[in-house]
Amino acid sequence: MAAADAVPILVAEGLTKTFAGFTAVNNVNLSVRRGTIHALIGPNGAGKTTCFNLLTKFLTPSGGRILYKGEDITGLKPADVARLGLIRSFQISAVFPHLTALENVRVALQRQRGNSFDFWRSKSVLGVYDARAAELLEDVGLAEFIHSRAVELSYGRKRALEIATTLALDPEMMLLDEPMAGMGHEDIERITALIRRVAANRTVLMVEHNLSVVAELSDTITVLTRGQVLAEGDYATVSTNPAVQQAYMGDADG
Amino acid sequence: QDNKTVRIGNLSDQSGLYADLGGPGSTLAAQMAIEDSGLLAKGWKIDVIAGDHQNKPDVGTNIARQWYDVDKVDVIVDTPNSGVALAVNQVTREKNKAFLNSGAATSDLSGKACSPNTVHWTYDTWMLAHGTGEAVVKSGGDSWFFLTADYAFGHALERDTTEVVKANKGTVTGAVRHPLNTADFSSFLLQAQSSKAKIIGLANAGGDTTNSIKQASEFGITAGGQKLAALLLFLPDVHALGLQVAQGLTFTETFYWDLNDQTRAFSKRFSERMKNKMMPSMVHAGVYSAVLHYLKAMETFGGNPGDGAKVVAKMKEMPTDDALFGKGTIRADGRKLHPAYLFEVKKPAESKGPWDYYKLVATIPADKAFRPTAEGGCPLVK
Amino acid sequence: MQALYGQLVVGLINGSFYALLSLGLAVIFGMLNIINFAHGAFYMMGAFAAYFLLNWAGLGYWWALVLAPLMVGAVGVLVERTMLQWLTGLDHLYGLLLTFGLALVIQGVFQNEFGSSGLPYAIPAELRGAQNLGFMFLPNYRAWVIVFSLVVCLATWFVIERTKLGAYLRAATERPELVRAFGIDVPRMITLTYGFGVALAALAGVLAAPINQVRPLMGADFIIVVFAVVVIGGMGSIMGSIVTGFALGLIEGLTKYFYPEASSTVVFVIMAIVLLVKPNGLFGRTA
Amino acid sequence: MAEAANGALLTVAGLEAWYGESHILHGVDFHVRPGEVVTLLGRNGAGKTTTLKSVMGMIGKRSGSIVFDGAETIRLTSDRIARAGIALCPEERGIFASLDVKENLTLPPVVRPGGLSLDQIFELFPNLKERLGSQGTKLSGGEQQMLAIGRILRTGARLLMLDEPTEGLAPVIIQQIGRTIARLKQSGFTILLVEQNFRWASKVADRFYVMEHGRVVDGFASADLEANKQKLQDYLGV
Amino acid sequence: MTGATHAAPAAASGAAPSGPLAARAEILAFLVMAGLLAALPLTGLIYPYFLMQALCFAIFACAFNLLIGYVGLLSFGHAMFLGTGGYIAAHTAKVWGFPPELAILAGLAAAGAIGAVVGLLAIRRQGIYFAMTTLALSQMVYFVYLQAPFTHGEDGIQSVPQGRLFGLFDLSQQQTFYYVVLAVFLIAFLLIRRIVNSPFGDILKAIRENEPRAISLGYRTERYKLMAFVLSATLAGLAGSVKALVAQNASLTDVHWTMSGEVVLMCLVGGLGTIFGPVIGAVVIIAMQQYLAGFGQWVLVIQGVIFIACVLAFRRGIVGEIIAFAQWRSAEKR
Ligand SMILES: Nc1ncnc2c1ncn2[C@@H]1O[C@H](COP(=O)(O)OP(=O)(O)OP(=O)(O)O)[C@@H](O)[C@H]1O
Ligand SMILES: Nc1ncnc2c1ncn2[C@@H]1O[C@H](COP(=O)(O)OP(=O)(O)OP(=O)(O)O)[C@@H](O)[C@H]1O
Ligand SMILES: [Mg+2]
Ligand SMILES: [Mg+2]
Repeated sequence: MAAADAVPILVAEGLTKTFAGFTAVNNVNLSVRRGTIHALIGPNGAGKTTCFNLLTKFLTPSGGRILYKGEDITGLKPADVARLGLIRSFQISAVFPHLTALENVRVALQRQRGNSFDFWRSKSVLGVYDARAAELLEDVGLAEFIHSRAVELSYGRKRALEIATTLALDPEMMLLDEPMAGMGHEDIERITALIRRVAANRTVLMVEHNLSVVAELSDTITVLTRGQVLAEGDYATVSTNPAVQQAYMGDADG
Repeated sequence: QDNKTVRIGNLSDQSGLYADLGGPGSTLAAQMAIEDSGLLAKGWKIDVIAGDHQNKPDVGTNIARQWYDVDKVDVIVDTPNSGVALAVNQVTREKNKAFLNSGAATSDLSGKACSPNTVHWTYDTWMLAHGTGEAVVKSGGDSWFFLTADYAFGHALERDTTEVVKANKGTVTGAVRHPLNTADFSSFLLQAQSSKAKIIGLANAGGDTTNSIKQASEFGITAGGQKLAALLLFLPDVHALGLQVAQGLTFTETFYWDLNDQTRAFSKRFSERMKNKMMPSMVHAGVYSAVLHYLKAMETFGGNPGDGAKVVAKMKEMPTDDALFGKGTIRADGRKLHPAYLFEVKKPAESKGPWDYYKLVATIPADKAFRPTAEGGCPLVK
Repeated sequence: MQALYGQLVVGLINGSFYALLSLGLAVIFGMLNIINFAHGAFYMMGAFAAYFLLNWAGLGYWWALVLAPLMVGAVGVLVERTMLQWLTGLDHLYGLLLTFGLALVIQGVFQNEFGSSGLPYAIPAELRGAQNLGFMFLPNYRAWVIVFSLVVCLATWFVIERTKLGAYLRAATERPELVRAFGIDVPRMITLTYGFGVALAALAGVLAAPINQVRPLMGADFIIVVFAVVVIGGMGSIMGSIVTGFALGLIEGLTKYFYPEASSTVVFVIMAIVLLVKPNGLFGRTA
Repeated sequence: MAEAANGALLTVAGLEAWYGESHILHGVDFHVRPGEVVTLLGRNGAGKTTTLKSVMGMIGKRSGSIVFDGAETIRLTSDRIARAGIALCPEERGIFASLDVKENLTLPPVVRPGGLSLDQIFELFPNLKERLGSQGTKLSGGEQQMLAIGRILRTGARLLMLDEPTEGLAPVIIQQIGRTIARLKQSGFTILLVEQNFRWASKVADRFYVMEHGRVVDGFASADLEANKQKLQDYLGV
Repeated sequence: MTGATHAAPAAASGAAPSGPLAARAEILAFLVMAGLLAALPLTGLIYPYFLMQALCFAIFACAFNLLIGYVGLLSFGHAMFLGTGGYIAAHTAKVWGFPPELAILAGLAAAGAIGAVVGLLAIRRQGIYFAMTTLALSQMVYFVYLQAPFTHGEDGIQSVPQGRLFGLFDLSQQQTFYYVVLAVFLIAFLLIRRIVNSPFGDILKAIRENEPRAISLGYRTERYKLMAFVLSATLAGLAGSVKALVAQNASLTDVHWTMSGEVVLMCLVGGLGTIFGPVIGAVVIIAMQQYLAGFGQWVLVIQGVIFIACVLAFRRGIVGEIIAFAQWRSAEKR
């Protein structure tokens, strides 16, 4: 679906992270093309989550640089990275538990108002966002849960809510860390379809262990082992690479 | 006048470091004064209530205000702690009630802060400085370092003593301020020690004084040749220290239970009614004598005029005379005048029994014991 | 110079108390995730226990050193069983609030009974007197306090960081239900730990009695400084609280020599600086 | 489904459980025979984890009957249950941050002989050996899962309960865990699994139970899997 | 991020009702409260000075509640703002001769400024550490005030003149002053309610619920927390300034850590994270201190017992329990 010659939106050059002598990410070069779904896979402890944290600046790299849309973001703070349109999800589901689904989404929509310290204004000014929030919730199949509090939602629905919240920011690029972890089959299918749909005009970088999901969604796959890039290419190329099979897939499709 | 009710408030430190020298004993002293005044028999209704100011001026002010506004208190007595006393002095004047202070030391009560509603009864910092300070300097202690309680009282005592030391050609090498109610004086004492002054002047009171004296001996300060001058020491303090530690200290007081037959008789009555059988301190004595005089003045009106300034003015007009302080007067600035005594603590061997602690060294006549009116700067006597 | 050494030694003595108290706090915090606000009150109870033992039972200082921590520790056990136990699973702040209330009650009761001024407690005969160190008189008793608390601190450190028991303690701190599901009686361990932490406070109280007198409020303000010590050290490690405790005592001593006016604030200033540079404290784990 | 439970190592009958006010299990019945591998299947929120925790005694309020090795355990606290020989590898892994990997691994006390030695565990999970001195929670997600499983293998508990042991693991490791389970079974361990990954589970389990809304609604042996395919589809949406 | 996973004791989870019905009940409650407070001194039943003190503490408690209830931060050092407001207002009124309105303004500005500095340091930590950090910093402020010459140490600043507000209202008239204090209280109360229900307030709630998520959405959460901290400090300063003029003194009591504990107690008794809770809690506690004053130090013991009882049994506080009861009733009906 993506044009092969699309420009890279996110580039990491020589990305390295060392924890007290242990190198978790070692000189990784990564280039994510605009408009594609890019998967990061690899055995446990390969450094995928660490890579994610580096790219979104939740961790500070020990070396290397990160370019987003040609701009060097290596020195930015996490909130500022997010403000550039690069939004991440978390491995554990991240919602605002005691807010309703609508309020959850609205918190994201409110970002459009800039850094709003207007504590003297009534919150009725936020009413303008309600319609858009409802629309987003409908998109992810949560229409009937609009006024439920997030804690009361099931796991799969929480993930959906999280995606709706992320989409509310209309991000150019989304980073998803194991979006299917711990989900039942039904939910997996629903979320896969959802990701496919929302990725239509954005870029997605995701970490996932569920190979069928990876196979179905991704345009490009980068395989990490021991902090380094082992292989890169589409699913067919990568899954037939003997080194990848040995290090990651084993002898079956899981 | 037909209103014959009077309510006395004993606003004191009821549980803190000054509780032994004022506190419940002062309530008893006031009660005894009421009984001895003979007014009850003449149909007067007089009672005493007690309050704990916890050595906090704001707490003291709040209690005083509420007593005056709500609880119909006519006169507040005792009130050790100069900070609290100055605050109550102010409220009393605003509400036009009466304030008979016995426990606080600051000489400002009859100086800068004097008020037509206040009498400062028992002693003050000027008296202490002149009584004790002068005696110490004259016996060769001519360089001083102060250990000062960091509030109105300590500051006033340090100030007044410094003047005395300088006037007698002594020097003051410095001072260290410690918070009220300190337990561990070691670092302050080390500072005092390194000043090399001959005399370490203790401008503090109650538990603070006894602690500094004890710890000074622990750190070998007295053994090292420096001497302590306890500028304010009360009978309960000596009792707490014990003669072994306290022997030889000289200090000034205006009352001692063993001065004469009358004081002995009063003290016996007093101690029998005290929970812990304590002998009265000079603060207790002051409360007794002040309340007695107040009631005498009240009696001349034939009833309670409900006007504090008026009663206090009457008190100043009448000469005072009671068993504890003898004959005396109250000056226009509110200063009660009576003699002061320079005492020395006996050696354990000299003591003939319980509470036999003091040797009289010198008597300072009433006209010499207190600051001359002109030097005080009281606006009332301009 | 003399005065400097003097102040340093006095600082070290204060440091001993900081270390003992922050150690107890760290042990309790580690296990119950509670900042034991009543720690100062238990410290005071330790001193009072010594006082009672002497005046009511005629048992002297050395007995008090053993019995007072046991007695107060037992009170701690009771408190844990009857109150703190019910807070497991709630936000940790409730523990802080409950022990705050507890501190008010304990201090209030003692204040009502004994007033707020001090009761004297004599230095034991064996430790009277002082050594002339040339630069200062070091009272024997204070030297004893330094040495003894150092020994207690190190022994505690050893047990917690170097033994299996310590590993259970640390693990149960994080996930008590799971450790229990491994076959360890966690509730009893928690109770005993609280008792132990409280006993450490009481021990400090006994040590302090001859220096500070026995006063209902002796722990009230002191404990806040210890909290600052804890924030600086970071609660991350037992060793951290010991080292920070002694070090801050010394720093206070230095300040008393060079700029006495700042001596009561210096700990807090250091805390502010540490928070700026290392928000998790000097020995704290990163979140 | 409540077939004869004679000679079972674990028999659960009429188990009900609550989280605070919410009633989660409404009478769960199943049993596990010695040396068997049994898997609980079910959608998210069906009550699988709650069932394991109830057996372990980690749920505050529960009723019914849980008989392990001939003894009723419903009134026991979890430490006593552990000592009776049941061990749980929890869903959220439960690695201790304040302990290093080695301490984590050796934390659970050995309750009876017959567990694996440390070397045997390292053979299963070489990653762990490499990172022995690290802080437990500094391991990657998958490494933590290995640590959590390895930890209970030492204790010698006869009944191992593994809650979604494959979650977040790379396919190679998942296969390895499959082999491990087979080996443990051979050495005489009894295993109760909770698993979403139904295809994988079908390779290791002897029998299945299906849970729905806090009840066991179906159960069958691995051999009858094909016959039950359609039913499973309805239960799980596979 | 362990702190974030346990929602702060705010227990706002169940407490804050929403919907038009609840909003109407809230407005009604506000009007009843305002009316009652306006009428009380006319009855002559209650000592007006006591009421003024209670209102000052109510402002203080509301300010504190803003932080714990809506940001999930338990400050254990709020006395420093109360005290700062008091000292600055007292000093400017007494020594510099400021009229009351300027003195109050100076007091709250100073408290806000200290709030900014302290906040910058304290918001780096959460949960218990935040509580301890604020506690320790407030103790530092306490020592500074103990030694700074202008505060007069233990003696405090006494005989603060009350002056004329805007040159019009003579504050030494107790009645006049009472209505001024009441007006200040009502304004502060409404302001806090507005803050909570503003877009800013919504973001604060989101941060309390899940801070890393708020960051990942692009919010610079530190700034929001700091802003909330400064607002709370400023309002606490307002309470202190007014109180100094009411009591005509400023003293160490207001900066001491026991005062920080007292405000926690007020909110806990009334109901953390409820809008009326702090007001009721403040009145209850101040009344208790007033009427139990005769019991001496037993007041402290009683307070401690209440603290323990609240934590063990009534974590929702008076207002929280009432709301919970109302919700339970309406659920029964359905
Ligand atoms: N804060 C840290 N300190 C020390 N080591 C760390 C830290 N975070 C991660 N590591 C180590 O870095 C390596 C990579 O970890 P990372 O979490 O990135 O793995 P991953 O690829 O996401 O694995 P998984 O698929 O299991 O989640 C692991 O070996 C881990 O132990
Ligand atoms: N601590 C808790 N408090 C209240 N309800 C809970 C709690 N934990 C789980 N629940 C509820 O109990 C029900 C069963 O949960 P359980 O964790 O047993 O499901 P599960 O079958 O293990 O699901 P999953 O596959 O998602 O792990 C769910 O509805 C869940 O929302
Ligand atoms: Mg990962
Ligand atoms: Mg589960």
